[in-house]
Amino acid sequence: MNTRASRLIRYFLISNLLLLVAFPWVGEHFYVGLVMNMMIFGILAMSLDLLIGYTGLVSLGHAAYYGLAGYLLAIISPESEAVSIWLALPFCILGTALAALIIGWFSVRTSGIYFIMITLAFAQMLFYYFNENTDLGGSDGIFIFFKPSVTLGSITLLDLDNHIVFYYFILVCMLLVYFLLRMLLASPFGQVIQGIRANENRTRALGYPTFYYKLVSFVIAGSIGGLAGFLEGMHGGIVSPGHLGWHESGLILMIVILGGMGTLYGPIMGAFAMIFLQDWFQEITVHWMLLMGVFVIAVVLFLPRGIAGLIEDLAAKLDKSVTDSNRPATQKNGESGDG
Amino acid sequence: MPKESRKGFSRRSFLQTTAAAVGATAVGGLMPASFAIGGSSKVRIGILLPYSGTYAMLGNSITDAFKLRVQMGDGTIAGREVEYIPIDSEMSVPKAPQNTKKLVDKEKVDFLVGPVHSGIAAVMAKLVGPREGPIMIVPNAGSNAVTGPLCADNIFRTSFSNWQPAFPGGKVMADDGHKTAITIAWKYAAGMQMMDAGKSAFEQNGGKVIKDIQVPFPNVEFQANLSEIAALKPDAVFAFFSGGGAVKFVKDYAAAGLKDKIPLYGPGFLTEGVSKAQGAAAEGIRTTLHYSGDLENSANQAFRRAYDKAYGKMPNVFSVQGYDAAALIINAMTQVGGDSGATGDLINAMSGAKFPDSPRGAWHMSAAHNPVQNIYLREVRGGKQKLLGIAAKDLEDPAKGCKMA
Amino acid sequence: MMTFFIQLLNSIQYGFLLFLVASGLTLVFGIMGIINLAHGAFFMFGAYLVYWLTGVVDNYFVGILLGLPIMLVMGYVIERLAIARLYQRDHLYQVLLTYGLILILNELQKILWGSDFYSVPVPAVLDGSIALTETQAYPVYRLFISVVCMLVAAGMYVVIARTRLGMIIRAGSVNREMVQSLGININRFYAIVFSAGAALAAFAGMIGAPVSSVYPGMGDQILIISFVVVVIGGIGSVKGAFVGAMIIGLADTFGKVLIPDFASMAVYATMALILMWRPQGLFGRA
Amino acid sequence: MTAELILETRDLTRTFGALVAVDKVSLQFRRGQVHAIIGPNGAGKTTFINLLSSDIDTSFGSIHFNGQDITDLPPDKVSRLGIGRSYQKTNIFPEFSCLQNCWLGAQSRLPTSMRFVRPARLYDEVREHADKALRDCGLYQRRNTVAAHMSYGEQRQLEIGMMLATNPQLLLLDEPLAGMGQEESFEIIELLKKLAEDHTLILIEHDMDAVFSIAQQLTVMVNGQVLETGSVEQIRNSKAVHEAYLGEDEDES
Repeated sequence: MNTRASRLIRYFLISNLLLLVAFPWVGEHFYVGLVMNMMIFGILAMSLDLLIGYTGLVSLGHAAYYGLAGYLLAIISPESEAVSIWLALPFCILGTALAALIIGWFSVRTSGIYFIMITLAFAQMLFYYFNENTDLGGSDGIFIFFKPSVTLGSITLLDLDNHIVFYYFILVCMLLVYFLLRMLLASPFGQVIQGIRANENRTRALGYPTFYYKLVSFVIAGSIGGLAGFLEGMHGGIVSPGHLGWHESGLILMIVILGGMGTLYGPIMGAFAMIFLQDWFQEITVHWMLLMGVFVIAVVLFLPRGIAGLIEDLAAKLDKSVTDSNRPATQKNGESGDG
Repeated sequence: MPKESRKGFSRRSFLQTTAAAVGATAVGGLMPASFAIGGSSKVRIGILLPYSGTYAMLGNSITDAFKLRVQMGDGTIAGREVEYIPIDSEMSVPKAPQNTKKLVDKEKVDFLVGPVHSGIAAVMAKLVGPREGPIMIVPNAGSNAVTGPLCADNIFRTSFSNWQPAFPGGKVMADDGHKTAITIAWKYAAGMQMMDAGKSAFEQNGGKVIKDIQVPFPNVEFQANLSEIAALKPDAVFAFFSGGGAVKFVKDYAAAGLKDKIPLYGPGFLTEGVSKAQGAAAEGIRTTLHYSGDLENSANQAFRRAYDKAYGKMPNVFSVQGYDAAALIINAMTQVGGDSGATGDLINAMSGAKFPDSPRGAWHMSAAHNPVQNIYLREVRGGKQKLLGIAAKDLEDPAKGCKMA
Repeated sequence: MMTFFIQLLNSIQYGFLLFLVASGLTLVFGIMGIINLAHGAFFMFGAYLVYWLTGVVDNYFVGILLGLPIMLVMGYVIERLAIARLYQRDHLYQVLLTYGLILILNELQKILWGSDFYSVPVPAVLDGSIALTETQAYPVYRLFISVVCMLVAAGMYVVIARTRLGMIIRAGSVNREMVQSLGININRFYAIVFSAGAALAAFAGMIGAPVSSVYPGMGDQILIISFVVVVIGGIGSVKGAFVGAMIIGLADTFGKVLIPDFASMAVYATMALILMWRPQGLFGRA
Repeated sequence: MTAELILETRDLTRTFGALVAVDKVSLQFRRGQVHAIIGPNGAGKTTFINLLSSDIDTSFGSIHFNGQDITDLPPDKVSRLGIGRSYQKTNIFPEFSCLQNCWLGAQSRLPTSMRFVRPARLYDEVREHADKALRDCGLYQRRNTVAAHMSYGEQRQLEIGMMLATNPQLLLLDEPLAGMGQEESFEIIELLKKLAEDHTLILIEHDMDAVFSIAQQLTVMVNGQVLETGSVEQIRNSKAVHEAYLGEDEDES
């Protein structure tokens, strides 16, 4: 892809971002809430994309970190007042990072479908742990009654109970995660994990202890998944074993593939598309699963690189037609990709 | 109140007094304070029930009977046409907040009917309870907490609390002369609450539970547990499973040769709506429930005829719960002249509601908004529920933890 | 002691049933490299088909005989229409596609048979039980299941070890080009394998229907546990699936009896331990 | 014969089940020399190289690099000690550009790549190394081309470039000429000659002309064992080698 096409994509993304910024002022209350869900899933999907699309590790247990963070938030939230976010957020993220470190330590030795299954196994163990732990609500789950407070001294910096403030809080988190991951991918560390995805043995032979790089990537992805779970805990106000079930892990995986793995922005779009369609198909017909199934299969067959691939193709086509009509010579290929 | 939901729900009292304001702020000024009023607009009924997966049968039974009850009147609710907005809950707690908000915030329903899953019930109650929202009618989820610590002005239940059908079952088992028993259920909220209730009644009446088997939910491979039962040889077994699990457990129990040696008891869900699938294996199982198909009151006869005519099959207890959910709404709406915006009056009407002629017999609403109802003793004979008598008359849930009770 | 023996019997019997479901899954993965999430849905379809057909023809065995060709055709058509387009692509797309298939098959089941629970009566000839202790009997039908599973296992062993088809299967799971160089139409071969896998899953559903019951969503649970079996055994290894099924049968049964508080985790903990020890499964190729 | 020892194997053995692929190989490699290993297919040459680079585990015996026992080190450690290798079957990052391929090699010489903030492209020392490797292997002009889009010969060059980017002392080259045309081979041979000026090379190669034109030392392996080892002249004149190997080889090719 040439630089002009990638610039087109950048414009497209920025205009989408502007729509997101404006949305709370024009959207219905319910849809503002729905978009919050989408953004949370966008964060979750990006974190999984770091594993699938950039490190080559397909995890089918990623919801474990999402749900675990929710449980940690429920545990640290006191009975009758809001917990400080300065306490809750590090607690939840470090907690999930620790879990990811332990699970990753055992998992990243395996690869391919064995990795898929061992991550699933650990997630299922967590699922059953919470499902049967009656102190934490058992199968019904446990409430998070108060959103953590964002205060400095006695000054309230952000009132997260305000629908709109919370919306922007999530949006900023999503953007931070996006740019954090972009930074990671551009760093020396990012080069190594992308090498692992392309050819792990060669990467090791070049002198990288790939185990540790995969493990660090796994922990980072788990921590960001934890951030998503933290936000969902605040947003939904409940965390249940269902949050860490394999259905949820499968959904995230679908979102990443649907959006286009290895693009970061694709999974965000995948999250928006998947959640929107789930909502919309349900309104159309009681047989909504049929529509969803047909849609998923159609994506696989006709959009091989997911939504991001479609966008790239469109941008390339648009660029070509513009170039063809305006300039006699087609632009020369520059450096590939969009840093 | 079993211990499992204590931490989750005990904060509720604080929530009610203090956080109502928080909830109201959260929705800002975006929510209208009252709902559509007038005889011309339709009454909007939001339904959040499972329509896919293992529990779809429950969702369909409830919804069908709800609609049937409306049709058995004049097809309206207090003169207003009815619009149904059903959402498939997928039995998913993670999706519950969004689904509830959709019905409340977007669809602006007048009444919220659901759910089956007690975790979803808790979410709905939390979202609906603390504010001037639609009135919520629970047509199944039996979690004791819904009309216990979570109880609220605008939350009503037309089904049962898990305690209700299970407690008399334990007594029946003791009255039948059994001294020792094993309880077995799935290890999830409903199963554990029912086993607790059955066990305490059995032991209050001189029995002894020698083992409490909890099967991982929703595992349906029971052989290992059946062998344990066979080895321990209790006088009786008290079991709770429902749906596919109930079919499989009852059949496995019979196939393992236990049926004729160790009688099986349980809350009525063990055989309700599934006895046809269980076939001969279910013969002779005694269960207690707030409904029996062969109740002879005329309301039940009429209901069963109409249901058969409309859907080509016989109703079950879930249908009755859906039927009464509609009856509760119609009754109250009629009293307030169809003004669905008159939330306070509607709540008053529902709180004092008495139903002398429900298919399940007479029942009325308790202070905690749970039915005070007969629990019947039934036995499966010839593939059908046979009513043996009333196991507990006008049984009221203890409603532990409810401020209104 | 007797109890231990009975629990062992339970484990093995459950293991046999798991093997029947998992064998089709491992075959399809080993030969075609397809991670088929719809395997559980095929299992469910088998159960519904035998319920329906037994009702129509009033004979369970005839019901199975009529149902299997339907599943073979269904598997064949799905492979030709959808799966066949994905062989060149990453495994993940197969995962996504078969996930879509689950949604469609679940919905089809709902449309065709509704959401009620059904059961299939145990055929009269097998409807008895053998007393093991004074309280417990063992149903003849469960023994019949074990015998059928053993026959299937033996049949698969013979086919794979002794026949030309088996040779192709063994070769194909190692080296695709080699199969082509043998002059075999690989496309047709894949279609046959996939439809055989679908039929095996459905057959397991059919055989199991009389002891379980037939209900929506019954495929979901079996899917995950079959994957556990396949992965423990080593993907693509039928022998591994057999051993894996027995291990899971034991872990599940004795987990429930010995550590009831952690029973649900026992199966997954077993799998995690085995994979830590042998990352490629017991009989998998590294 | 006086040059210092850089690598030594003692009774190095690797078995695959019943098959002994490398059987008690004890060899010495001296700094600055080109040491070629020849032998028929299946002689265990590639297995031997894989053992040296730690790509596979040793069954028995030991490997010493600059006096240090490296037998049980993982391949990444071996690489970081200064042993680079290329593969018989092209083993590159196909979806990366040439620069990115070499970049990964060069970056591996940073004390650690667990660096998360500063963009990799700002590491000038890495860029210099990568560029040098690209120049040395003759692909500087193609630096932004995606590897998968290049010809087979260029990919073989890149294979060597990636190895060079890691700045190794000792190069393990597994059939660098495999599958190449005459002209391409010539270029690679020139490249190897240039590399031999300041590196130690261990080379597996079937092309005898190439071997004789570059190597100073030769080892002949047959059935996993060392048949003969010595200077090129010694091997040329060895009767045993002629009978066992060189004669056959001429018939074959």
